[in-house]
Amino acid sequence: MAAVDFEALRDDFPNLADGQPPLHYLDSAASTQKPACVIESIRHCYAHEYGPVHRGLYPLAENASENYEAARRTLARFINAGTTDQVVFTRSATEAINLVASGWAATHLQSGDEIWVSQMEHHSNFLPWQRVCNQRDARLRIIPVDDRGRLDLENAPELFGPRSRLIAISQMSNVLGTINPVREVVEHARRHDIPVLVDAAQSVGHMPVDVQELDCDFLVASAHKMCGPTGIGFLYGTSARLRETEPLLLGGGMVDEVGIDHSSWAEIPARFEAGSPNLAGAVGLATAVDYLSTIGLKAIEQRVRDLTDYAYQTLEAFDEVLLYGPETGNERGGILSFNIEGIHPHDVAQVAGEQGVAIRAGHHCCQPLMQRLGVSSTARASLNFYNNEQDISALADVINETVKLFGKR
Amino acid sequence: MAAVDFEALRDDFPNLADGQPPLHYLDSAASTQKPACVIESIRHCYAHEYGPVHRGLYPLAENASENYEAARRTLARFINAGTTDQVVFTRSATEAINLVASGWAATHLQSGDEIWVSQMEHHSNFLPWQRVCNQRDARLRIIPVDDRGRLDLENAPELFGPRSRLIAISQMSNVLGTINPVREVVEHARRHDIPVLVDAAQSVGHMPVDVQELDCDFLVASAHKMCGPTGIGFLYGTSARLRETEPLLLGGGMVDEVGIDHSSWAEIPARFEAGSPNLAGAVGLATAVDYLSTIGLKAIEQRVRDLTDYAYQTLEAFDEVLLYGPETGNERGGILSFNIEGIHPHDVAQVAGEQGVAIRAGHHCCQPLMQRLGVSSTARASLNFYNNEQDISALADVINETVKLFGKR
Amino acid sequence: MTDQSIYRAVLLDHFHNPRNKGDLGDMQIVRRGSNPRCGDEIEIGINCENNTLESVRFRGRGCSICLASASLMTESARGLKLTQARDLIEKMQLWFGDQGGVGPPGMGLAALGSVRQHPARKKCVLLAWQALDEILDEIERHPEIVGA
Amino acid sequence: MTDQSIYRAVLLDHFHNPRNKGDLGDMQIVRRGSNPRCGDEIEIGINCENNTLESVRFRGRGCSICLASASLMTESARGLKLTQARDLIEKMQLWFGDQGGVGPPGMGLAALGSVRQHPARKKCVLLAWQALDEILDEIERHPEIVGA
Ligand SMILES: Cc1ncc(COP(=O)(O)O)c(C=O)c1O
Ligand SMILES: Cc1ncc(COP(=O)(O)O)c(C=O)c1O
Repeated sequence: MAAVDFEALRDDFPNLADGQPPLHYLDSAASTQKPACVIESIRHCYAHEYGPVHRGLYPLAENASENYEAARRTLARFINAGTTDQVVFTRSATEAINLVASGWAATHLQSGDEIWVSQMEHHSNFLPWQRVCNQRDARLRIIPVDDRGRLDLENAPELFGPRSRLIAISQMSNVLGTINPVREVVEHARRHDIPVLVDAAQSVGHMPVDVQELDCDFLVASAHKMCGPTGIGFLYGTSARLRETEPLLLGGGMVDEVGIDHSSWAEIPARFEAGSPNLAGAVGLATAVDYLSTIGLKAIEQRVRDLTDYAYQTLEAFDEVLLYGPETGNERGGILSFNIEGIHPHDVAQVAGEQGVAIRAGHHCCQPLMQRLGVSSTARASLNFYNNEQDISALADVINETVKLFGKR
Repeated sequence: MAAVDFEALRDDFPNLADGQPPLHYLDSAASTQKPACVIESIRHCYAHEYGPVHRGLYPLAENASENYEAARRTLARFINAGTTDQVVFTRSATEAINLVASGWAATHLQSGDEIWVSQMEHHSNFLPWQRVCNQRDARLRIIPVDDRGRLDLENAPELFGPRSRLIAISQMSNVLGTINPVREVVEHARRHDIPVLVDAAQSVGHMPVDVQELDCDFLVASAHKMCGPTGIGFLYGTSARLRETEPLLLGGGMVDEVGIDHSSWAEIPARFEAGSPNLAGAVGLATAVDYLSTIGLKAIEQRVRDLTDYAYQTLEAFDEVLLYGPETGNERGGILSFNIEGIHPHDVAQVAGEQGVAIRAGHHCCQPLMQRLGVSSTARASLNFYNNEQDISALADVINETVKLFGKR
Repeated sequence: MTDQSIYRAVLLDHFHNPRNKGDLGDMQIVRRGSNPRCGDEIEIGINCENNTLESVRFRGRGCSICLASASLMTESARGLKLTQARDLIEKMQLWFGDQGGVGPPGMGLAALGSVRQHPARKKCVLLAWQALDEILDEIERHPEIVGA
Repeated sequence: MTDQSIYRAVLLDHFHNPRNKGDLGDMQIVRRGSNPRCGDEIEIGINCENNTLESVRFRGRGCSICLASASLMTESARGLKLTQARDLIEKMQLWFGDQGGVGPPGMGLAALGSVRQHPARKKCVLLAWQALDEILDEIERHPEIVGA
C-alpha cells in the first residue's frame, strides 16, 4: 500500500482549507466535509449535462440517464454488490431503513414474531422497527450493550430463536465508535434463515465494506456521511429479498401498467425509485466513491485508527474526562463520546465552537443507548481521514478551558 | 410590470448558452434547466458553508441550520403559506403525495369512503391513492376529462358527496397543459368539509401560486421542475391537517422522546423530516425561488402563454398533427401534446433529438389519461420562459422531417 | 441523415416495406410482446417442421424501430433450426446487453446496431425477439404442437 | 472570552452561584420543564400571596445556560404581581422569538441576550420561563391553591 499524504489531502476540502482561524472539524459522524471534485461534479452536471433521467430520446436525456445508471454501477462495485440492480437510490439511510421496514417487514411479520435491534442503534434504525412491530403485533427485542460498549450477544439468547424474523444492527456505532461483528451475526442468522439489515451509515466510506463478504440481506448508508452530497443515500438488497419487498413510494417511473384498480410494478430497482431521480445527487455520490477509492479504504481506515488512538490517549489523560465505548483497536472506529465530570456536554460543545472546534453534544439520536449509559447526553468528537493531530490538540485545549470555566471551584 | 428581457435571461442558463449546435430544450415539464445562480449557491454551500443541520452548537452548524430554515421561510413566502412551519421539505412531489396518502388518508379512510382524483393525474398523484384505497377498502373515483381536455366536473356528481373523503387534483396537467379550476373545486369541497390536495408540480414556479388564495389543505411540488435542484420537493399543509398527519419516515430528528415501546414525535414540520436534512437541496431551491421571484411570476406566466400561443398555431398549421388539450388561452399552460398521423411518437422524438430539439414521447406517467385519449403515447413539447420562437420553429422543422421520413408515401 | 443516425436506410426500408407481415391465422404458435410504456405491441407467429422454422411472420403496431426489428427478425429467423434460432436470439440479447465488445449476430442485422446508443429504445428492438424466444420455450415444453 | 461570548460573566456567576436554588418542599405550586433532547430538567416552585410572587425557587440539572437562566428568572420574577410576571414571560418569549427588534425585558436579563445568536439553545433559556408560565396558568385555573 503506497503511503498516502493525508496532510496534503486536506487541501481537497475547500471548507477546511478556507478557515482563518482554522476549523477543527470533529463532527464527521454527523456529516462529512466535501472534496472539491464532488462539488465540481455536481456543478458540471447542472451546468453542462443536465437533463431528465429515463426515457428521454434526445442526447441530453440519454446522457443524463447514462450518468445516473453509471453512478449506480460505481456504487455497486464499491460495495461489491453481486449485480448493479441490487442498489436502490434513496433519499437517505433513514429512508432506506423505512423502505425495508414498511416494504419487507410489514408484509412478513406475524403476530408474536420478533425484530431484533441493538441498544446502540440510531433512531433511524430503531423507530421504523418499533412502528412496524406495533402495527403487526410483533415484538421489538433489544440486543444489550456490555460495559465496554459492545454488543452483548451472550445475553441475547433468543436472537436466533424461532420467532426472530429480522435483525437490524449498525456496523459502526455513531456514539461509541464500536465496530460490531456483523459478519458473525449474519453467519448465525443464515443458519436460521433470519435476514439481517446492516446500518452502514457510519462505516461505508470509512472502511472497506463488502456486501458479499458480509453476506447480509440489506445494507443502507447515506452519501453525506461519505464525502458525498446531501439528500441521497442507498439501499443494497439481495435480489431475492428485493423481490420480496414492496415499494415505499408509488408514482412516476416505478410502474409498468397502471389500471384503474390495480397496477403492476416495474423491474427492480426502478420499482423502488418513484419520482424523478436525483441525478445530481447520484453523480456527486459516484464522484465521492471514486475519490475515496483512489485514496483507498484500507488507508483511510488506518489513518483514522491512528488518529483515534492519539485522541483516545489525549482524552484519557484528563482526570475529569469519562470516555465511553471500547478501548482503541480493531473494534473501534473514529468516534469518541465522552463527558466531563459535572459539566453539561452542551457547555463543552459551546466552548469548543467558540474555539473553532466543531464537536457535537446531545443524544446523537441514540436515546436508548443514553439510557444504557445512564446519561442524557454526551459530547462527541468524530474523525475522518482529513483530520490531523492539531485538531486533537485543539480539542484538548477545549477541555482545559471548559474545566476552567465550568469546573467546580 | 416592467418589461423583462427574456431573451437575455437565456444567458443565465449555462446548459442553454453552451450549445453548438444550439439546444432547443422543449422538455421543461419533465425537468427545467438550472440558472447559474442556483448552481453557484449549491457550490458555495458545499465549499464554504457546509455543516450538519440542526442541533450543532458551533458556528458552521448553526449557520447551516439557519440556511436550511431560511430556505423554508423563503419557500413559505413564495407560496404565501400562513406560517413557515406549514412547509415540509420532502424528496419530491411524489414523496409528498405518498406522505399524505399514508400519513393522512390511511388514518382517516373508512371502508366505503371515496378518494377522488382526475383522469388526467400523473401516476404520482394516482398510485398512492390507489394503494391506500385498496388497503382501506375504500374506492378510488375518477373525475372524467372532457373532449377538450378539461375536468368534466358536471359528470362527477358524487365528487362532493357524503362518502368523498379527499380530492387530489393537479393544478396543471403535465400532458394537456390544462389549468384546472382548483379554486372552484376547493370552494365546493370546503362546504362539505372535504380536504383537497393540489398537485402543483407543473404550476409552482410557472405561474403565481398562493396557497391561502387557493385555500387548499395540501399542496405539493418538486424543485427540479422550477429551476431548482434534483432530489428535493415540498409539502404544504394547513396546520390543522398537518397535525392530523402521521409521518411517513421515522428516524433521526423527528422524535422527542424515544422509549423502548413507544415514542413521541417532535413538533411540526420536523416530525415529517426524518433523517439528515438535504441542506444543499434546500439552499438551491430557495435560490431558485428568489430567481423566479425577481423575474416575476406574472411575467413568466405571460411569456409562456405567448410562446404557447405561437407554438399552438405553428403545430395546428400541420394537417398531419393532432393536438390534445384545451385551445390556447387562460386555461392552458405551456405544455403541448400531439401526435402525427400514422407515426409513432418515439420516431418524432428521435428525429427531434437528432435535430437538437428536446421533446418527450411516451405516456408521460399518465396512463389513465392515455386510455381516455385512446392512444398509448403522445409527443410532448413543453415550454418555459427561457424558450423562444426559434425553439418553436425548430420543432416545426422536426415535424416536416418526420413526415418526410415516416409518412405514408 | 448521417451514417450514425439510427434511421438508416435499412431500417426505414423495413419500416416502409415490412417483410413477412400480416395475418397470423394459420400459424402454429403465436406469441405477443408488448411494451406498455410506449404502446408497442407485436405478435409473432411461426410454423415449424423438422425442427426448422419454416415461416416466421409478425403483425402489430409500434415505432419504426420496433417494426423494422420485427421485420428483420422474421427474415433472419426463417429457415433456421430451432437451436440456431435460440442461438441467434441469445446473441442479439448479448449484443444489446450492457457488455461491450460483441458484434451483431449476422450481417443482415447490423443496421440495428445504430440503436445501441439509445438505451431507451433497446426494448423496442428486442420485443419481437423476446416473443420468438417465448415461442421456442413453448415448443420445448410442447413439441407436439409442431408435430414433433 | 470575548464580550460576544455567551459565557458572559453574569451567566457564569449565576451558574456557579445560583440564586434561589434548592428544596421545593414548602412551595405552593411546582412545575417541571424538561428538554429530552439534551437532558435538561428543571423544577420551578412558587409561593404567592396577594397576587404577588413572594418566592420563586428552582432545582434541577442542565447546561449552564439553562441553570443560569433559571436563576436569573427567579430573581426577576420574585416580588412581581402575577400580571407583571405574565408580562415578563411574554416579553422574554418575544425577545427570543423569530422577530427581531425587541429588547430584553429588563436590565438584569440582558446577559441572556448573547444566547439569542445560538438558536439551538433558546430552549435551554426558556425552559424555566415556560415552567413559570404553566404555574401562572395553574393559578388562574385554581386560585384557591394560593389562597385567593
Ligand atoms: C403533474 C405532476 N405531478 C407529479 C409529478 C412528480 O414529480 P416528481 O417526479 O418530481 O416527484 C410530476 C412530474 O414528474 C408531474 O408532472
Ligand atoms: C448509525 C447511523 N444510522 C443511521 C443514520 C441516519 O442517516 P441519515 O440521517 O443520513 O438518514 C445515522 C446518521 O444520522 C447514523 O449515524
